[in-house]
Amino acid sequence: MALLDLDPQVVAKARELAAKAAEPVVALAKAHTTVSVERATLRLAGITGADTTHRAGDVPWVNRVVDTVREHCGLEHGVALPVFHALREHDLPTLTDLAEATAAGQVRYTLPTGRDRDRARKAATAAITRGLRTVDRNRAHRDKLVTKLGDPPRRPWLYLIVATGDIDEDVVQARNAARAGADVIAVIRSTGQSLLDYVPEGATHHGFAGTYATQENFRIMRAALDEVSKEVGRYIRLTNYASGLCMPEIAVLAGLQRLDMMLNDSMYGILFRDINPVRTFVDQRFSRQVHARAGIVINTGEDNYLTTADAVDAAHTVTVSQLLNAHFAHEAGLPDHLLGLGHAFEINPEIPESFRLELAHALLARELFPDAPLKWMPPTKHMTGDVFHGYLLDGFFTLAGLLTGQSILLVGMMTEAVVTPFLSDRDLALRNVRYVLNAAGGLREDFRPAPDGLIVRRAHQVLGEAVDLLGRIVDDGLLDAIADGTFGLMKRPATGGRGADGVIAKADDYLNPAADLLEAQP
Amino acid sequence: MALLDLDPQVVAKARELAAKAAEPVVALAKAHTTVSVERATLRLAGITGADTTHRAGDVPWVNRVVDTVREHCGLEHGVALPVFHALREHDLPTLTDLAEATAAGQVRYTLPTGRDRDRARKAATAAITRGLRTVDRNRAHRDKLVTKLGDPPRRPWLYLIVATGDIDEDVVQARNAARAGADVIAVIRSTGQSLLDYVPEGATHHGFAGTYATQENFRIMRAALDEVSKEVGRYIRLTNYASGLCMPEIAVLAGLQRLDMMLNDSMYGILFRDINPVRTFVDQRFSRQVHARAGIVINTGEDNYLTTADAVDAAHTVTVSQLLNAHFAHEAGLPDHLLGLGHAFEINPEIPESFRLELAHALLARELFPDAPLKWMPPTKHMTGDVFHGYLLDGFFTLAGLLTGQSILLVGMMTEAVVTPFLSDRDLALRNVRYVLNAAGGLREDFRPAPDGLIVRRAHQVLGEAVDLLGRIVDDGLLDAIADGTFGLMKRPATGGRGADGVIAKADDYLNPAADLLEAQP
Amino acid sequence: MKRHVRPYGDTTGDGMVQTSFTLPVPAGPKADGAALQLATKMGIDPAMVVHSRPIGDGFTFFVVYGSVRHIVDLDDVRVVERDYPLLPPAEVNTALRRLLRRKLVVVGACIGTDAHTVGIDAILNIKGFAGEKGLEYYRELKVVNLGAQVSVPELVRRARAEKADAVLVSQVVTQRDAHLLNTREMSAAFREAMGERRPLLIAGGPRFDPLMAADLGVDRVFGRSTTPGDVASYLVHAVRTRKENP
Amino acid sequence: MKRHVRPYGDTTGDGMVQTSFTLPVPAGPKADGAALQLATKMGIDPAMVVHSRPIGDGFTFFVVYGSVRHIVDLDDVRVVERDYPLLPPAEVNTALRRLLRRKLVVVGACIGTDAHTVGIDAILNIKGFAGEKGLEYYRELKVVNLGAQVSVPELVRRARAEKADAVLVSQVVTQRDAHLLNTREMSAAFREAMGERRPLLIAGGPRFDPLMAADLGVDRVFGRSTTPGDVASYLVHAVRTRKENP
Ligand code: B12
Ligand code: B12
Ligand SMILES: Cc1ncc(COP(=O)(O)O)c(C=O)c1O
Ligand SMILES: Cc1ncc(COP(=O)(O)O)c(C=O)c1O
Repeated sequence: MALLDLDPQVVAKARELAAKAAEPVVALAKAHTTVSVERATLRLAGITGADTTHRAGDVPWVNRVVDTVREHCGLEHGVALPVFHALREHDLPTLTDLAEATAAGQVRYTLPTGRDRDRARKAATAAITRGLRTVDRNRAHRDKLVTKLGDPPRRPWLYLIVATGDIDEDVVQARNAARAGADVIAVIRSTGQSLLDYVPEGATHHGFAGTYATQENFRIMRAALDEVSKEVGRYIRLTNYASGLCMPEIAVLAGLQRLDMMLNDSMYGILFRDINPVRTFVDQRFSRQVHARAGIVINTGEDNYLTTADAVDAAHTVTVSQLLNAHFAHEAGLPDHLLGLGHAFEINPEIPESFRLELAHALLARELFPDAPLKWMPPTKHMTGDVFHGYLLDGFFTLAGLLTGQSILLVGMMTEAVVTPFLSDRDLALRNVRYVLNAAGGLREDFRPAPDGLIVRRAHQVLGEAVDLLGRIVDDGLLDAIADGTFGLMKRPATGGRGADGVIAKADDYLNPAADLLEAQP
Repeated sequence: MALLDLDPQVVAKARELAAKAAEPVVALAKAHTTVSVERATLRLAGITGADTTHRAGDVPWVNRVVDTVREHCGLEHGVALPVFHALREHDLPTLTDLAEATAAGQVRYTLPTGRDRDRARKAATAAITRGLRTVDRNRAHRDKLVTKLGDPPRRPWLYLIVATGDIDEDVVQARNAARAGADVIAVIRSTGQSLLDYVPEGATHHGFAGTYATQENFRIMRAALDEVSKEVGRYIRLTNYASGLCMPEIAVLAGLQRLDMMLNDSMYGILFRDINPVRTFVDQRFSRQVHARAGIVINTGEDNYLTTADAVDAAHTVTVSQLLNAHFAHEAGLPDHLLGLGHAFEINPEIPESFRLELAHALLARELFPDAPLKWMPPTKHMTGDVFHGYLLDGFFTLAGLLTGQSILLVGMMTEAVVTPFLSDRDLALRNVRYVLNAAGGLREDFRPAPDGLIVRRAHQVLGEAVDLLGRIVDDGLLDAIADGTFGLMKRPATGGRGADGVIAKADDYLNPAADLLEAQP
Repeated sequence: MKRHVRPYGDTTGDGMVQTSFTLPVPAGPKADGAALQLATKMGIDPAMVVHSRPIGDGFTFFVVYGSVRHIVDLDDVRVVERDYPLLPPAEVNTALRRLLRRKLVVVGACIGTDAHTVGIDAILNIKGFAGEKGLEYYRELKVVNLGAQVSVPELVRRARAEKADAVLVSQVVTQRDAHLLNTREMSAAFREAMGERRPLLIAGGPRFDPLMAADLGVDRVFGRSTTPGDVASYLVHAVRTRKENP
Repeated sequence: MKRHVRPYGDTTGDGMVQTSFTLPVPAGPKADGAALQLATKMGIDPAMVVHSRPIGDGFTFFVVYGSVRHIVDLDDVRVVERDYPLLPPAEVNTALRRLLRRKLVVVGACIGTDAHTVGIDAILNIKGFAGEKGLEYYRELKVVNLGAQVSVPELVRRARAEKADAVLVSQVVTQRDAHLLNTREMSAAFREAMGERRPLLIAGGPRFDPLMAADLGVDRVFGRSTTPGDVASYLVHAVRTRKENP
């Protein structure tokens, strides 16, 4: 039931402008590849493991191979042809053998032509198809488990973070959280990972404020959650981050290990990790295609803007970003029901009527994206060491989520301003959420924003400002808007940022069977 | 704006039945006096102080005199005539001198007749009129201070408890509470006081879980609050308890020391202190007449029922009691705007939709008594040692109060289940309330219980059950209903309870100028 | 289970605790330092003062997080173990009949100025607590519930008159140690009045530490969340012990 | 103000504190006893375990209230006193010009993998913090803000290139003592690279203890709620001190 009486023409206009603003960036994304897209391709083709003999520590085989290919024949044609050509040429049984040989300096990569090219393409396509089949099987398996064990009994789903830095402790915390009512477990990554241009290997125990995202950690946690899912009688979803310099690869690993949701925002890496904008948009598109294939819900990161910009002043930038994220996602093949667009309860609680302003913003998102599983993020910026007050604020956050029909609730922690959550914080937080959902579950039926009241007026105002801003972005270009500090006050010029040297303009004969298969997906 | 669509006929019926049920009890109250009513009369006439030489500890002079009068000539004629007759006979300058002489065994009280009677009556009336004038002056002074300093800027007013047992520590806590936002300070009494058949004297420092109500403690606290009122720029109200065996005297002391609100319930003493029902109803009527004269807001105690009975099952008993309390109050001369009828947020928070049920109950009270300054009491019974969760519950309690337009909010304490409040509990609690009132102040405009929704249905149901119960009470008699455990599950037969021997049937020539003057008040 | 444990924040052995308190000092760096000193004395090291807020001019409220040095030695934990079996009502009745050949008389009260009867009623009234019926439900128990605010002399008088085998007192108010003072006064009065022939004395209430029985001069102390069954089973055990070691 | 103080619940000297923690033991009387033991070791005596709640099978969460024995000796409180005057921007500028006859160069960064720039931006950016303009606003300061996730070698390189007089680093993430490790690594690198001629080193972040400066090898540490004015005034003071005792 629509409560805000939004003008459908204004809404349509907003979507149109977003599409227009996104267009040049999509073109850019299609015209380039990146080292990580190429590595992701090889991961789909079956390369796993790392070179443990390297002096700088473990180097994943995919990095060794892609770096070498780049050196030998460039990446503008894609990595698939040189690699599968070399495999056949050297008559090696597996890609791992090829990688080892590469490390030993025994392989010289070249771009095959003629029949060699056809053969290499076929072999590559076959290998990658096998990889995608694993992804498909995981998706089907998830569907089966959901059918068997069931979805959470109610909306919003409760999303909890674990962040000990040690996968084994994470498992303890995740299991307990699930038993206490969590529906989704997110394993936060170690602070440094997003800037690594490789994906670490194996089970890890020494992250800072988070645990490394590795294929093995994914596997361990998914297995633990499968176990606890059975115990609690509902399918517990697992989340990680497809972001940073290895976004495409992590998306692939998520598909291979049956993760269920991924943090994946079109601009987060640019704004908050100072990653090169072009690199990000290219990696984004590929990773979203993988998510679409894997049936993984993406979570976008608009909440972050409100930690660096003011949640009232910048409310419309959230709306603009949601519209852009939604467009980029659709373009990459993600349907609405996989669009966990983000937004957050971050208004300064000292502001008069702050709670009602939150309701206005949250309701606006709800009514703009009625079919998307919106992800509602708790207060962080205005949390303080007063954990009692923080506990209260988190309760009102949940209430706002409930009144405005949010889909996924990231459960707030009273220790937000103090430490990464304790075991007990999570338990207390779930008790908090449960009280609110249980005690006021049906209150939505009694919530009718006054037609000309503060909430309705505010929502209209924010939408209006969003349309205006989108107009300006269409005129100036999205990359310029980002450079100007439009989002989260972070100024990121298109030519700056990390990982720019990992972007490669595609040659005309660029070939990537993974990209082709994903592009062709229904 | 009426949200519940209550049937005015049902409401009228409820009020009529309450009046009918109260009738025999009012008659009973009119036909009797009590030792405390007589002592209160003497306090109005000017007796203060205590016999400090008595071996059983200090005995207030009023007790010495009334006990002696009772011994000498009974109390059925009232204490005024024998006392003022003796004063003249013994040619003593003041009542205190008379009291001293009484203690020394030098006075023999008799009931004067003829001209002696007239003279005694006149003298008594003059003295008591002086006492009432002090009460009137205090009322006027309060009005002046309120005009000058102002009322709290918004509803609900915030009502805070101090309960250290030591009046000096209470002052520290009360001052800090006022600075932190409290509008009303209530000094809780020591656990034992309500069963004392005298009012202690002087400043006290050794109460248990509360501080003794004494005239001096009243004075100290009122003076401290006058000071802090100036500092904070609004008139801070002071509350105490006109209940227990000395209810009428405490009412008088409250009037003399400019207290602003008093806990004063028609049945609390019976139910929760096992005080004799007749004693209570007689003391009640007199004390309420005093409150009416003094412009003191009474606070009734329906919240207590929900600590011994279940808040859902017994919701209608709260409504019934409010209707009775309102009727008794009107009959004693209290206008609606002095009727702080009580109710509470005491539903088990584990019950589904508990918050919405609270809204239904609170809204029912609001719509039944639109002009009464309703007092909304926080959760206590279901508070536990989990102070974090308690802090959250208190926040939702405030929200319910705000959504349903309650007038006075007793601020809940997170340590409810642990200790009498710490200084910091009060500060945290006020921070809690302020957040809710500030952040969601206008949310009432968006709260529209669905016409056939849970809230409306529940309110109608409770009102219906209340009318049914009132019907049964009219049939069986209120005293029998009390004996049967109708209220708070406490069974209190009319002949049982403490203080019964302090009840005296009035003789035909009973005279009490205080009662007459109060009865005659506009 | 390991013998030695430490508090658990998010990693085994991290020792993390949260604490809050008010100091009577004006807010400021000195106050924060004072809070840190206190936390350190409590064994929290390193301690983080994560919140400090003035209360009026002379007080500051703090929230502190940090790791406590202390190690809990589980072998050293003293608890009042239930040294008797939990019996269903039927078995309580059978045992009592066999032991006494008459009903066991229980007198209950809230003593002193305490008027919190909900707790003792939960133990005594048929309605009971946590799904268990109260002692009135037991055929072989005679229950006399004196209610609230019963003075100690009155309690002794009634216990004598009823020939009580057991006296159950409840104490909920703890400010200024009211519960301890009242209970000690009560046990002393029974000792004085009856010496060795005094009834079993049982105290209960949410803030009692069951380890304090001897100190309070009573036979047993029950804390929060006690159920009627706990008490009934204890009564059987105590009567049996008294009989076996008169 | 008195020298010796205790926590204040509702009465002077009552010593009341609240604490909460989790122990890796299954819920039950034994767990409550363990909590009591820990509280006692913390000096809370008597302690009341007012809440205990199982978290999964192997953990129990507790809330404990009680009175701590410890006495805070205010004379013993060590704080980093502000040993320099707080100057308004104009005076900072005048003083710096007089002292240096050129702009003072400040290089700021979030080092290690920390990406929390809001805090250092609050100090450096014109926009400032708590109503005070940031260091960029000061005419006599040249501010180079390197942003987030700057590696230590990179920081040293840039500081050298910019001829930094002062290097300001921010550390917000504290898990596994990341902030301490990174800051020590940073100060060691500057010592190594420049010896005595290293720039002033200033660390800041919400969980730093200002007492740790020496231990971390930096000149000054700023904690939560620092304002730009605090830092600017300190810079004047430090430059003057360096000049006076070269
Ligand atoms: C209900 C209640 C009341 C009711 C009591 C009604 C009644 N007839 O009992 C009313 C409203 C009348 C009341 C009044 C007061 N109360 Co009151 N009240 C409470 C409240 C909300 C709940 C207590 C309760 O019923 N618990 C439920 C029962 C089942 O639990 P229980 O008592 O712990 O009992 C269990 C065990 O302890 C054990 N047990 C208890 N007794 C016994 C005895 C034996 C022999 C055995 C074996 C076991 C046993 O078994 C029970 C079942 O498991 C508490 C706060 C809270 N949430 O705890 C405050 C509280 C107890 N009250 C308090 C106070 C101060 C008062 C007042 C003095 C102040 C005032 N508010 O005016 C007055 C005066 C009372 C007086 N003279 O004693 C304080 C006590 C502070 C302290 N620690 O010293 C509390 C903690 C609130 C607070 N934080 O200020 N109160
Ligand atoms: C905003 C924020 C973010 C933003 C940062 C945006 C940005 N560009 O800065 C985003 C969303 C990107 C983010 C990400 C993460 N965050 Co973060 N974040 C916060 C948050 C909500 C607020 C921090 C803040 O801005 N405070 C406001 C500023 C003004 O205060 P301040 O930093 O204390 O600075 C003041 C003083 O300390 C001092 N100061 C600070 N630095 C310096 C330096 C100098 C030289 C001087 C003189 C003074 C000084 O002056 C400032 C003004 O007074 C806190 C929680 C909280 N409420 O505190 C978590 C928090 C800091 N984040 C945390 C974590 C773990 C992360 C992540 C690792 C995990 C995740 N959530 O994915 C990521 C990765 C970040 C990374 N690689 O470092 C944890 C750290 C836990 C710990 N103690 O170890 C916190 C505490 C949340 C939590 N409880 O888990 N975060
Ligand atoms: C959308 C999004 N992506 C990624 C991250 C995580 O950051 P990193 O990529 O540094 O692990 C976040 C953090 O909250 C986020 O919101
Ligand atoms: C209406 C009413 N009167 C009196 C009291 C106080 O009790 P006592 O009279 O024992 O001081 C209360 C306690 O909350 C109350 O609600």
